Amino acid sequence: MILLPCPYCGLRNASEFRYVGELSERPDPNATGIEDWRAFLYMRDNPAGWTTETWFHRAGCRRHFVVERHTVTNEVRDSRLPAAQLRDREDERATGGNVADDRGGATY
Amino acid sequence: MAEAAPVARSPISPAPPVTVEHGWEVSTRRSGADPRIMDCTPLAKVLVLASADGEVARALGVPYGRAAHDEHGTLVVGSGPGEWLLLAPPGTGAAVAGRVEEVPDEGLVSVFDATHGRALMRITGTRAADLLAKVCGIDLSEEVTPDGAAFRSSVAKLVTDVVRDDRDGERSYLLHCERSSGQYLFDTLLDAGHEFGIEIEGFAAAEAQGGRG
Amino acid sequence: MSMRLKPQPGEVIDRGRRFRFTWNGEAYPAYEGDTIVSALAACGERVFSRSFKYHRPRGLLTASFLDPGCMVQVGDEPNVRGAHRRVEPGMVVSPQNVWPSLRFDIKSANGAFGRFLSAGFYYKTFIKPRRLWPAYRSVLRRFSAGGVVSPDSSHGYFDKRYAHPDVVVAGGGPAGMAAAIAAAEAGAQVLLVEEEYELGGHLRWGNEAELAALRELRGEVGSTAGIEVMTNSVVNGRYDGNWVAVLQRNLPHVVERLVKARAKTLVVAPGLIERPYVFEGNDAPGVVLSGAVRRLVNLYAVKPGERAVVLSANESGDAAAEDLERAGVEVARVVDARRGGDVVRANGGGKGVRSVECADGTKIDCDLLVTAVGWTAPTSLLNMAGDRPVYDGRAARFFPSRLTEDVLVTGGLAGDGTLEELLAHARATGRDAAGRATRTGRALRAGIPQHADGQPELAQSPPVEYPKLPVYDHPALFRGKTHGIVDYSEDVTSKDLVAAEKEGYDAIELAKRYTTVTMGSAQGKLETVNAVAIMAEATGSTIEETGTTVWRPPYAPITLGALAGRIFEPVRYSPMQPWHERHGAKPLVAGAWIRPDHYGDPASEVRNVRENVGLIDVTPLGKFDLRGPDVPRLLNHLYVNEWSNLDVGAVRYGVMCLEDGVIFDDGVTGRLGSDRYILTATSSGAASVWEWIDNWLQTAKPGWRIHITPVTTAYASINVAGPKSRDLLLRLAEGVDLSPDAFPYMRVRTGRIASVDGCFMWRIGFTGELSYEIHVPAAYGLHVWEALMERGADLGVKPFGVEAQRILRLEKGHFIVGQDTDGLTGPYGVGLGRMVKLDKDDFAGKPELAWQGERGDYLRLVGLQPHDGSLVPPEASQIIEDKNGVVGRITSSRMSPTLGRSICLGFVAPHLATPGTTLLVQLPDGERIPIRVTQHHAHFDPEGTRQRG
Amino acid sequence: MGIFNNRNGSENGYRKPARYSAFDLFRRGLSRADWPRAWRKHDLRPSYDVVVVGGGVHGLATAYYLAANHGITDVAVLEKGYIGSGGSGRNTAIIRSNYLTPEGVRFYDRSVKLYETLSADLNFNAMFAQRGHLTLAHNDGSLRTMRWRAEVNKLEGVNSEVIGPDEIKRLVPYIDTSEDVRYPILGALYHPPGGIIRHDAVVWGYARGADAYGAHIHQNTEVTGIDVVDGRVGGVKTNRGDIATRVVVNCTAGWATLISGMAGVRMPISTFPLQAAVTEPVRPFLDPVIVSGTLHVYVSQTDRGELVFGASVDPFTSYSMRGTLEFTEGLAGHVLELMPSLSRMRVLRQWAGLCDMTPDFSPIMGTTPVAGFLIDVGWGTYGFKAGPVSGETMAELIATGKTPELIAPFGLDRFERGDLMGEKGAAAVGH
Ligand SMILES: Cc1cc2nc3c(=O)[nH]c(=O)nc-3n(C[C@H](O)[C@H](O)[C@H](O)COP(=O)(O)OP(=O)(O)OC[C@H]3O[C@@H](n4cnc5c(N)ncnc54)[C@H](O)[C@@H]3O)c2cc1C
Ligand SMILES: NC(=O)c1ccc[n+]([C@@H]2O[C@H](COP(=O)([O-])OP(=O)(O)OC[C@H]3O[C@@H](n4cnc5c(N)ncnc54)[C@H](O)[C@@H]3O)[C@@H](O)[C@H]2O)c1
Ligand SMILES: Cc1cc2nc3c(=O)[nH]c(=O)nc-3n(C[C@H](O)[C@H](O)[C@H](O)COP(=O)(O)O)c2cc1C
Ligand SMILES: [Zn+2]
Repeated sequence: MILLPCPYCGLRNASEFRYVGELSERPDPNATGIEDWRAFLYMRDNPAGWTTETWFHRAGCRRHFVVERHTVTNEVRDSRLPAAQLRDREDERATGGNVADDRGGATY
Repeated sequence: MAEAAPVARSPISPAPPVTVEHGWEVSTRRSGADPRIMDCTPLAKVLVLASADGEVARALGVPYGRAAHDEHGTLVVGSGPGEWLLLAPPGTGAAVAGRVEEVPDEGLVSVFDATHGRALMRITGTRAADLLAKVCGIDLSEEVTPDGAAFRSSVAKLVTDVVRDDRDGERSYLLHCERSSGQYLFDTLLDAGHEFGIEIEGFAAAEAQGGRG
Repeated sequence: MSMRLKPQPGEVIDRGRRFRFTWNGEAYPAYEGDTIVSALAACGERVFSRSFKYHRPRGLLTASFLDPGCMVQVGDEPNVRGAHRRVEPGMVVSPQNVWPSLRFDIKSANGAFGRFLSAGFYYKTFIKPRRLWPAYRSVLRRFSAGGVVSPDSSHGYFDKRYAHPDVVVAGGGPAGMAAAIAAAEAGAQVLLVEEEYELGGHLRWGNEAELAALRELRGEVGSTAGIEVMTNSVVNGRYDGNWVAVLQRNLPHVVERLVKARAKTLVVAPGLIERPYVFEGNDAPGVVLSGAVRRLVNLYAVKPGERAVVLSANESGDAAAEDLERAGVEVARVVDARRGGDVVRANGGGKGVRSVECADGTKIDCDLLVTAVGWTAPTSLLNMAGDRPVYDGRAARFFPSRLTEDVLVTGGLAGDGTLEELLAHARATGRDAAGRATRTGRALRAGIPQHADGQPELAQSPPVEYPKLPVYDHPALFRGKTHGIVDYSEDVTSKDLVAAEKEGYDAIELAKRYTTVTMGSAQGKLETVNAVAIMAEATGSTIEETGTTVWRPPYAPITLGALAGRIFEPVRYSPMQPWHERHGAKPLVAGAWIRPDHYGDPASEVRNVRENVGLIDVTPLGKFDLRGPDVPRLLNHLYVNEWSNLDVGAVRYGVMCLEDGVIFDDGVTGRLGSDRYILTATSSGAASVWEWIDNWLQTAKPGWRIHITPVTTAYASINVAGPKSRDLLLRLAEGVDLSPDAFPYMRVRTGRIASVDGCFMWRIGFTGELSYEIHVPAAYGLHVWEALMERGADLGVKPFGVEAQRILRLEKGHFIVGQDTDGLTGPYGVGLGRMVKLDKDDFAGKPELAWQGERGDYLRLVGLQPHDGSLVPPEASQIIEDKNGVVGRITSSRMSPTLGRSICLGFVAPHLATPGTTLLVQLPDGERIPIRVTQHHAHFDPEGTRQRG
Repeated sequence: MGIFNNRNGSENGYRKPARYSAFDLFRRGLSRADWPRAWRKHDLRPSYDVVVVGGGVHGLATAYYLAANHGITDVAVLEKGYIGSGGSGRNTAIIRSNYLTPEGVRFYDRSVKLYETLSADLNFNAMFAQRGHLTLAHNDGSLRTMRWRAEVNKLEGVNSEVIGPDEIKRLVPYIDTSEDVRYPILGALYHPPGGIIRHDAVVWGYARGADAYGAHIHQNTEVTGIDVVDGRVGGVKTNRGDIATRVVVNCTAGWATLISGMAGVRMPISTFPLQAAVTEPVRPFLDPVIVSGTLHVYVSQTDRGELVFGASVDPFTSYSMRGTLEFTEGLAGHVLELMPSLSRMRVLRQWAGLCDMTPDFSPIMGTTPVAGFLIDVGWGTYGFKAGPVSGETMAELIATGKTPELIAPFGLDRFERGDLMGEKGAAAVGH
């Protein structure tokens, strides 16, 4: 079972989390035609390689966070808070230490 | 409207013999077994939500992942980012909540008495960690979860707050979960402890021995 | 005939403990420590099963867990490894796959037809006539192999636990033991796992020096702190994240236990597996591998035969020959494969080998043919870790190629060498494993908040120096000059493989699937390399080019019981559950909740609510406490309707959609104070609603100042419903003015009920009656419920369950999300289009809802009433137009006790939704009955006068 | 006859393959004569009329029906590994037509009909065993869905009915139908024509059939690019060279997004691993296929005596086929809840395949905005059973240029139009 690096709790078993999905920006519902809205709803990049996605630590801190994962090897790197939160806090770090900013990612 | 004084009940049916103390129906069973399990649901459980770096956080003094007893004897648990669980003697919930509410904090602060919404139990003994390792995937070693460590994880597929809170040098864990599954968790721990000879110890019995819950 | 030898130096049997067990209906003696098969072999038995396809008699081959011919039935347990499982007093053991008996098996006639039962036999026959195929099939099925499970076998107590060792060592041979000792000495917590009943690996059947080394290693393992030893246990798989599955088999309290170890490093030291040789007659009883001889003689003191031929290409064969001589077996000839010697075929009938023909033309009478032609590297754990082992032609086996940071290899898998060289390599591996584990452990702890204070010093420990482990040359021997069995469990011959190649199944994976080679119980541990070599020969390519089939978990077959362990399925109960049980409630499993379905008679429960007053336990209703100044913004975002103007004390109904405009949940939300709200969700939707809110607040609107806390079970929730509900509450409520003007419909109040403080109640009506949903601190739930029952006795108060509530709400025409909606239903379809406030700036699903509103061709939820009120069409009955066109369906349907006739809700196509339209419903028996679209969803009190009363 | 000429008709036309029958088997057994190759090896041609990407059941069936029904034989099937190495070789081989929507039922029913005569049509015994298929209901919600399916099935002429616990127990004596278990069984949808098949044989049978008509099956041939010029397909690039063609059919299931991406077509697809496992054989005791949506498990016993298990897809997207321990753990727990007496049966092997999941649990078939680039994807956890009908309809689409009615509801544009299929209720568990 892979481990996911929760920015709050550290590495935890993947079974504690819910996969939310590929990271995608929600379009402005008032400025978006229905076709583009549906592209947002249904279309996926679904790459075989690195992807950026949101996870939810359901059985732990109940926080959403963003990681990069390689969909073939399931390696994980670059765990961080959702962009909206980071923007909101103007680059304030969530916790010390464990929000990886290098590309090395978790070794374990 | 002279009603009988209401009796509070834990979701975990008490092992006989039973008495009522502090308005709660509790077991008076005694046991010195290693390990032993106790239903501590009558303890006051106060939940605090506040900014992780505000005044309330400073006043409570423990970060997420740690637990410590404050000067009032309340066990303050950093149960989540910006989230605390305060455990105190039965009936003291309002007082505990009041103390937190007095702290001036610029951010949004919410204080709940969650006594009724949660179940709380404790397993104690040298084999407590072995027992817990059967139902919980977190590393229970001294290096990773020493005394005073707190975490939330899945215990027997149930989201549970676990606090390592040793008693008189003896390994002990508090387990705190949503009330309706309290009986499930208690039964599961009993089953897991069976091979070690686990016994139930009543809440009242602990009181009598001076150790609170 | 006893084949038991005098005591051997390394024997594992306890001659002081002798007992009997049953084999094939007869009693046999055994010593403690014997395996089932060693005990039988000691009594001269040679045939333990019949083969899968040809029903050929099979005996010992490897004398280990893998032994394909030694699968037996023990009591109600099928497929027991008879050459591994220790025999116990009174054990009842029987052969499998025999009919009518082990000695005379009718299906062995298949053997004679072997040449017609060639590769792909089934695909080429029984094609026509098609109608006979089921009959053929049922005959073929009788030929399936394996033991028997009975419908009433007991489940047994299986268990699991987690472990977080620094180092897991797979394999307790000399290499594994030395690695474990070195790792533990370097400070690591080590889990040392050995598949056999004792540590020692091949040293156990070794000479005096090897036995001495064994004693020393065992002693060191015992005296080194930090090593947990598991024997008769197996490392069963290595999964992503070094998640290592270990099956423990010999425990006192449980049948088996699965240990799930998050290994910081895994040391793989499984040694080597001896490979069978392919030639004609290689599966006859009496053809055995050298390892089997060594085990039989040295561990179990069993004489494997009387007169032997040994085909040896290595030390193991030579040592087996020595063992045989020592055991008094006449070694008629040692055929040295290193000098070009070879055997061509083994002759003999069902009872076993009678003679062997050698390549030089000689024919030797014997009852035992021992082969020692080489090794298979059990690389499967490495493959699971992403390694692609490479074939080394000189050593004629595979070696690891690229290992990850967290997996190390030592022992026979890494190379050859003397015992000393091997132990030195293993010790270095152990030290390296410990060092890597320390680094991983530090990195791991650094991520955990309570450890985040001090930055971990990731000191660069110097790289461990590995002593060189030589690799010895070994002749590449796979198949001799004749054809024979490649896969013993599947009865696949080398001829089958060659035929498969000719037919185009020329890739090893295709040949595997066409012939089933490597698909049996040993999963290729015995057969893969031979199969690959034969395919390579057939295609004219090399073993490297041919590749192997994929190794997959589990390393050894594992019981369903061990995989399941204790079954954890959390259940949830309300505080009133003891009362429900005492009062005969029929339980209803509703997700995790166990709820009262009814207390005997739902119809009378309905009538009592309509006439008097009823109580229902609605604790599972999802409840969330929302606080903070931005709650109205959140509500506006979640629900399709308008929430900016909810007054303190007011309650409103809302519908939530996901971004695709499909209804996701519904419920009421009330405002208890200036910035305190309670939001309710359906019991089944509560968890998702909570996550949905968290998602919005954390990923899209982190600036909103809101705290959400689940209070579902902080409150016991009781709906007090019926015309007399106010009278009842008046007797128990304090601090609340219950008069209709002071506490009207759709309002919330806080107060004290039955002397319990901190209650709140709202006037809403799912049942359509005057009703109060009261929420009391959960520990007092039972107290309040009992008080209501007691004080309301003269009012006729009675409990009602979920079924009565379903009927009541259907009479009232309220829909249930998930029952009266489906994965495509939006608010317009259920008649709530007017609620959708498209002029709100933003809310979930807005673009889809705007589009839905314009489109109009969605199905409509309507009230439906069968013309014949005595007929209750089952829910999900289809509404039909013309011949077979589906134009709608019934979503809810009941007999109404209040109205005395059937009532329904259902979906119909838009052109049929006009009230008064008559439609046809098809009943399960095919009959079609007329049904009328009603004016309202509500069949009873559509104006809502009762609930507003 | 459609848009293509049978260019290579003369040299490559129908080659009668060696006949398979008991008699021929006997004859060759006596004479020890070898059987010929079931399909031949070829060099890659510089151009083909039609290039099918993916050598699974969908790709091979498409090639077969193009030739057999429409005489289009200048066809290449490109497979990056060996044929059947994708989902077609990894699936639990369950075949049924008891879907929820009338469109779905009609479509899958056609496939079941084709499967019923497949062995004879292909002269290759795929051992279709119509032992019946039971979908268990553990709560009244799923019982209602079962009834819904039964009613729609009956209207479409498909044999399905809801049965109660007693009848279930009669069909499967090993199942625990007592009421005091965690997930009591309230009833089941019983679908007698459902069953299992020898999945590899279907793949090989189609390959042999397509080969006989002259189609080229290229294994170890990976498509690495697709040429699109002015919105129309011009050819494909492979690791063995380029091919000019005007028609490319994407039949790559789990990899479908990647292939479509090469043509610039975006897809509403996420790839999830789906795992399966098999036990050691025991004597036959289980006839029908059992599925429980609530417990996320399905199980059948093969003619060899093994139990074959599947569950729902892994909880997150991935192209990994390594498999997980969580899968076998969960599976075993659920199987034992249904049949507690099997606790001592042993799991022999577990594996994984990739599933191309769509938002509405229905396939995506037909044309795309790129002319000549066709898709037959979105097969999720249920596409094996659809192989024959998909091949038949895709071949018809290619040959006639018109989308057959059976697959009209499954077009890619339904997502843009907001016209999703309502199959979720019936297909949410893989099988
Ligand atoms: C464990 C499991 C159980 C299942 N159970 C069932 C079941 O019981 N019933 C059922 O109906 N369905 C089931 N399914 C689903 C079913 O297997 C698939 O939907 C079906 O096999 C898809 O067939 P296909 O021919 O479209 O794709 P596949 O068989 O997957 O074939 C696609 C092929 O494309 C090849 N390919 C990919 N990329 C390239 C490239 N770039 N170049 C060349 N070739 C390429 C792949 O190698 C692969 O062979 C199951 C699936 C799995 C994984
Ligand atoms: N294997 C032999 O019969 C044999 C005979 C002569 C010499 N040798 C030499 O001895 C050396 C091998 O020593 P070694 O210590 O590497 O091997 P070993 O064969 O002595 O011991 C390996 C042990 O690992 C156990 N094992 C294998 N897979 C396991 C798993 N997944 N889980 C738990 N246990 C597992 C086996 O039961 C065995 O006891 C090699 O150099 C070899 O050439 C071996
Ligand atoms: C229906 C079915 C039955 C199977 N039965 C067996 C079996 O009896 N023994 C076996 O080793 N593998 C069996 N397999 C699994 C295959 O060996 C193999 O794991 C699977 O086709 C995936 O391929 P891979 O493991 O090479 O990646 C079976 C697969 C399927 C789909
Ligand atoms: Zn977390």
